Amino acid sequence: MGAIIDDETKVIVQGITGHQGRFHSRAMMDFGTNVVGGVTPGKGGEEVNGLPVFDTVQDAVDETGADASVVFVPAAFARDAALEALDAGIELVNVITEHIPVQDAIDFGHYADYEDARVLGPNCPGICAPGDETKLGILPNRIFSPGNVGIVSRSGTLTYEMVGALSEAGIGQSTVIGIGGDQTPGTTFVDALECFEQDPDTDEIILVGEIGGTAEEEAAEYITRNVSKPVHAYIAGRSAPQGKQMGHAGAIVTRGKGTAESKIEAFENAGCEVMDFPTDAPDYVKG
Amino acid sequence: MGAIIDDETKVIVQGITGHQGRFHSRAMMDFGTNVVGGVTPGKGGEEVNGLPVFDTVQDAVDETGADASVVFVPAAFARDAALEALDAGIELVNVITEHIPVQDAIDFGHYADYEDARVLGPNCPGICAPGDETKLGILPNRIFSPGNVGIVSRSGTLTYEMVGALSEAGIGQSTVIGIGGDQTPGTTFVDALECFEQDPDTDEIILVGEIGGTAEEEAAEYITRNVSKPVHAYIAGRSAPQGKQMGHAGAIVTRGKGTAESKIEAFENAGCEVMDFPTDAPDYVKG
Amino acid sequence: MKLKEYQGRELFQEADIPAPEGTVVSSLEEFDEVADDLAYPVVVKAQVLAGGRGKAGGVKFADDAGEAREHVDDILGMEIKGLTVDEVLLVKMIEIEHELYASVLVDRSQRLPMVMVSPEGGVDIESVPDEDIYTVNVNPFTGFSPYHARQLLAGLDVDRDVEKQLASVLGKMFELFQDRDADLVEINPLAITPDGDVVAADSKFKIDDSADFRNQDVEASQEDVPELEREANEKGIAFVELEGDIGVIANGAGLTMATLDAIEHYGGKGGTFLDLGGTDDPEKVKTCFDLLTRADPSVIFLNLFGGITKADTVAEGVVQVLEEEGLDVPLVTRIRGVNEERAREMLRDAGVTATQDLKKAAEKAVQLETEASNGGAR
Amino acid sequence: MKLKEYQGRELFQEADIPAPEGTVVSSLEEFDEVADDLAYPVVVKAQVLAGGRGKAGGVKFADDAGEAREHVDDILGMEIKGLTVDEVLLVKMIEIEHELYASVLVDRSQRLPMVMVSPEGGVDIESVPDEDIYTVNVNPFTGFSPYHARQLLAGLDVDRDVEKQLASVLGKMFELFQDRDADLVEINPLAITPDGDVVAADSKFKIDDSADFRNQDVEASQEDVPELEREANEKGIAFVELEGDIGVIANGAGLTMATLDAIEHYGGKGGTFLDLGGTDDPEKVKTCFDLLTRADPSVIFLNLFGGITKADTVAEGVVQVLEEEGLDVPLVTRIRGVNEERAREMLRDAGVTATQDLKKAAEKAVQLETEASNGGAR
Repeated sequence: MGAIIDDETKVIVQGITGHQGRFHSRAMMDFGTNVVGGVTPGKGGEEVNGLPVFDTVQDAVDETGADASVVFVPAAFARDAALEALDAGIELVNVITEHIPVQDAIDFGHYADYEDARVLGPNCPGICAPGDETKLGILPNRIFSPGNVGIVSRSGTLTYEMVGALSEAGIGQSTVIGIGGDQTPGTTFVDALECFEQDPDTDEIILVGEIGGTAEEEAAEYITRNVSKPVHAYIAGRSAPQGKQMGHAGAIVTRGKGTAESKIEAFENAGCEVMDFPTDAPDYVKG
Repeated sequence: MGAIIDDETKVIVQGITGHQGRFHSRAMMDFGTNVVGGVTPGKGGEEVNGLPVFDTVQDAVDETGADASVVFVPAAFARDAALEALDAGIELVNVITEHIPVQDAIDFGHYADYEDARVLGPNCPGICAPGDETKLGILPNRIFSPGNVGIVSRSGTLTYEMVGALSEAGIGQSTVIGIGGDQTPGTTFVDALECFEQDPDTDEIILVGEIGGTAEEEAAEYITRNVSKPVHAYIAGRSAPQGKQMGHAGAIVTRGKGTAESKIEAFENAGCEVMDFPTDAPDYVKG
Repeated sequence: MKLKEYQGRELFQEADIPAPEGTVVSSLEEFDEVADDLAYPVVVKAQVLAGGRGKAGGVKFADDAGEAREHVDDILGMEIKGLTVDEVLLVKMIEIEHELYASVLVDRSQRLPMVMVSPEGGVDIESVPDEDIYTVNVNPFTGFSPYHARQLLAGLDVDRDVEKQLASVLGKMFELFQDRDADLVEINPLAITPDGDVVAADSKFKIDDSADFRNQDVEASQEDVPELEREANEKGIAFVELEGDIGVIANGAGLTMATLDAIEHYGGKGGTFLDLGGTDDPEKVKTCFDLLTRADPSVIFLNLFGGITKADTVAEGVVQVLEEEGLDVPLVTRIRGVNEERAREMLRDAGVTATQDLKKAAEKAVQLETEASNGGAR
Repeated sequence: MKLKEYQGRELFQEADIPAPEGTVVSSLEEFDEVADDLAYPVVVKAQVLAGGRGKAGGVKFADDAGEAREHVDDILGMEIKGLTVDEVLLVKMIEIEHELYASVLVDRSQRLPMVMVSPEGGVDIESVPDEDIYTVNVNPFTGFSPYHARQLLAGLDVDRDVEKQLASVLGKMFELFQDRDADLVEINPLAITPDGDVVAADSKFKIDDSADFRNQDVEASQEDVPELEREANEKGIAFVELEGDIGVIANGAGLTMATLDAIEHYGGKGGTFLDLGGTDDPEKVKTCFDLLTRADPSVIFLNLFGGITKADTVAEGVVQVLEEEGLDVPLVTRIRGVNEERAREMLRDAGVTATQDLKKAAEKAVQLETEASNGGAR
């Protein structure tokens, strides 16, 4: 059973009639995910990949009992879609869409807190529990293998690197969580660490961070106080010059905080091993 | 130990330098309540009834460790005061003030949900746990006696009637909760029933309702499903003509819902005894 | 505070909610100034805060300026439910293909605002069956979002363009509801014209009385309230006239209702009642007696349970009333609170029935009322 | 989108945040039209999105119209950090008794907006010690409430009236931040005049790039960004110029950084880099190579890990570049993803170093760069 999702998770896809929605609902089903339907306003009654399409999330929940949703709708409509899902009682809203206004993400992130639900993302690749054959989002199916390593990452491609390297070395994963690269993720490192610590199927944890912000430092503090399982960290951006924006907003280095040095030091002080290369993961975990 | 407050509860009074704040902080202390300070912006450093006055709730919490507050500030400033308390981590915000705009009450009520805190009120007399010698609000000290009857009421004076009648008959109370007469109370009958059901010191429950709204019907439904302890109900307004406003907004009878008949029937269906007179309470409870 | 139709229209205009052209006049001179600019045919509507103005002749149709002028002349000064019409709204008559209903109000059980629509507009919403009413709660933290509109309008059989306009109007109604601290924002009928335009053909707008201080730019108007009730409300006293003959003074809405219930229990009928509130000020007590006696009850029943209210101070007020003004109907009192023994003593000394028992007091009040009516004294 | 000072001022004005009188001109003719209406002395300020305009001579003071005209003439057309000044702001010079700092921004760690004030205004906020900076988080669900202002201003030694004005300005800044989807609303200095008036003496305003679609009434201006980066951004490609000589094409911000780190690990230095993102479109690959070669690297390192990205399609783009345009610097590739074996084969056939091992690839790139610089070929 995964730390957040498992083979009981019933998934709907918001924006299922779009290109991404069609493609990835298929890919999720191929992986084994229990996708039960989709939502596109005005297209209720249609079918995509053999799944029923509903006009509203409430209809979808009423008809299918869905408890998770994956949001593929364009950025301008993502706030509406996420709030709709939360209001309809969806417990895990996985927002894949990128370029969502920060204040929209803040709104639906805190609305999830209010509803005692969880948002994963935005601008994230999703979440996968290989042992449950359940995946939400756009993570590539072929790289995963079941096992006992939990991975949480701010970066999509580095997640793939890490998972790929582990699977090739015969080391499987319990749950892989891509929290996304935006400034204000709905699920943070700390949230993910809390889930892994409680998850009986996770024995070791890998955390993939980046320069910018202080989420890694907060994770390190949380590890010191609350995590008993071994955590291995990788931090991208050690060679980045200060003050340069590295491709997305999560990577602005400000005021000497959020540097690679400060993050690496924080993890080392928390007793974590820090890797030099993302592909070195197999050398660090027992598997 | 009371269902919501007990002798560990540390109380601050917002608006302590006003007439009401001074008078009732004194009365609370006389009852035995652990009042630790007060807040009035701009009057930090002063003293009232020997208690320190702070400029902000945050200062008060930092200095005294307060976890409950009683709000006596004028209606126009009550939203600000309640939000300030919730933001500072206060767990129980008891809003005594009446005539607070409904949408302000909605705001701070839901903000309490977001903060996993509790608002009691607005427009309410407060809460009392006689066995813990702890009282918040404006309930009259002299009527209470310790015991095992939990009371929850929408009406101030009917609460006093009920408590007075029980105490005179030698029947004490575990916790008495005045949820207030406004349209959108922060703590509802259902919330109070949940607390009483879990409270080991409460053996029987009295619920005092009124015509208007559907809070009593919801309470009856909740009782059927979740309350094992005996509940006795009193409903004021059986003689009220439909459509007349009975002194406050909580008592508008609309669309045949919210009538005394519908409420009494609901309680009887839930297996509750329904009293004819508020002063008859001693005849119903075992004490 | 209830707003007149034209005041609601003005708020709609500020919020960009479409409504037919219209103007308000309060005299024939004002009408003459605008007569040529009106788009005829027009509807001439009395602006008073009273229901049933149509039946009372306060709403008329006019094809041209001459006819409109006659109607304005007729309607201005008209009395509707005791209120004098001093303003008239003239609005362009529009063709209506379909009438919907839309409102925003507070859903007490969810502690949230609620938006309500119905395909059955133009009639009293209370006469519409539940299955034709669609509602959605809107959390003020997030505001009205397109999904709320989709959920509300799914059951309505309207085309895409009308749906868009409706979604926009509902969103603006919700914002007005929030910005103005409204209790109710209602458009009934919300008209769809043959051209497919969505138009607010009426307005009902009530601002939360507790939030009047945030709406000081809106002028308050006299409501359709009985004279004595209005006077009491101005003095901050809750006052309701009922049909029975036992006048009641109590404190707190709950106890007031319980008192009326107790009277009914013993076969009587509660009449006009006042809520004294949390005061023990003798002057306020006297004001209450003054108001209540003017409503002409055959018995007065004073029932108080004081928290921190002083019973003897209230009794003092009662005694003053008896001494200064006298009272020509029997008075039954039941006062609990600080110094209640002394209060009862004072009252008994003044010849008033005083007990601490609610049931006995109620029974006594009913008995006195029966005697009074049997005695045929009135 | 960054706003120019005068654009921020305009938004302040709409929000009723007080600022000294001012006007914008973009030519001497426009200046002459307003010259007589200005309140002298004035400050003449170049309007460009580049830091250090004061040092560059873009800010000057004038006592009268003649002097102002000269400054306008000087500053218009001036080049500051590669940007031509085509607008000048003229604002009344105000007396300042004290300079504060105020801003609203996003606090990432709390996932909430944050309001920040400091009694140390007029300097770069990063130079102010932490103990002189006061912050408070504001939840968008409730908005800025008076208690936020009380908490923020408790540490400032200002009188009651100034405190009131500051609270009002902070509240309006917060509303602007929300209404405009800002990343940053900053007033520095927030001036207090000798008369005790609070005035915004500058504006720094940045709208969230992702929310530009909700701010289409605001005109975007050229920013102080290198030519190639600007061109790349217009094509939706993240592009950063660094000092090293190994040009990098990777996908995803994380992997891009990891690639630069790997280069540094082996003693090299990453140069200009591009983020290809999630595409495998050969045309996009060609565009990336075009942009990167124009930045003149001595080696190119292509490092991709595809999720659903097709490695062979990317390789196809690379081969086309080699065949059509040629490449006069060495290329090292490491591509993982769908059909990666076929991709490596295609690349090797084209004479390109192709591996699946990140470390080996990085080491090779550094080695080639060292050879290139030692060989003195450049």
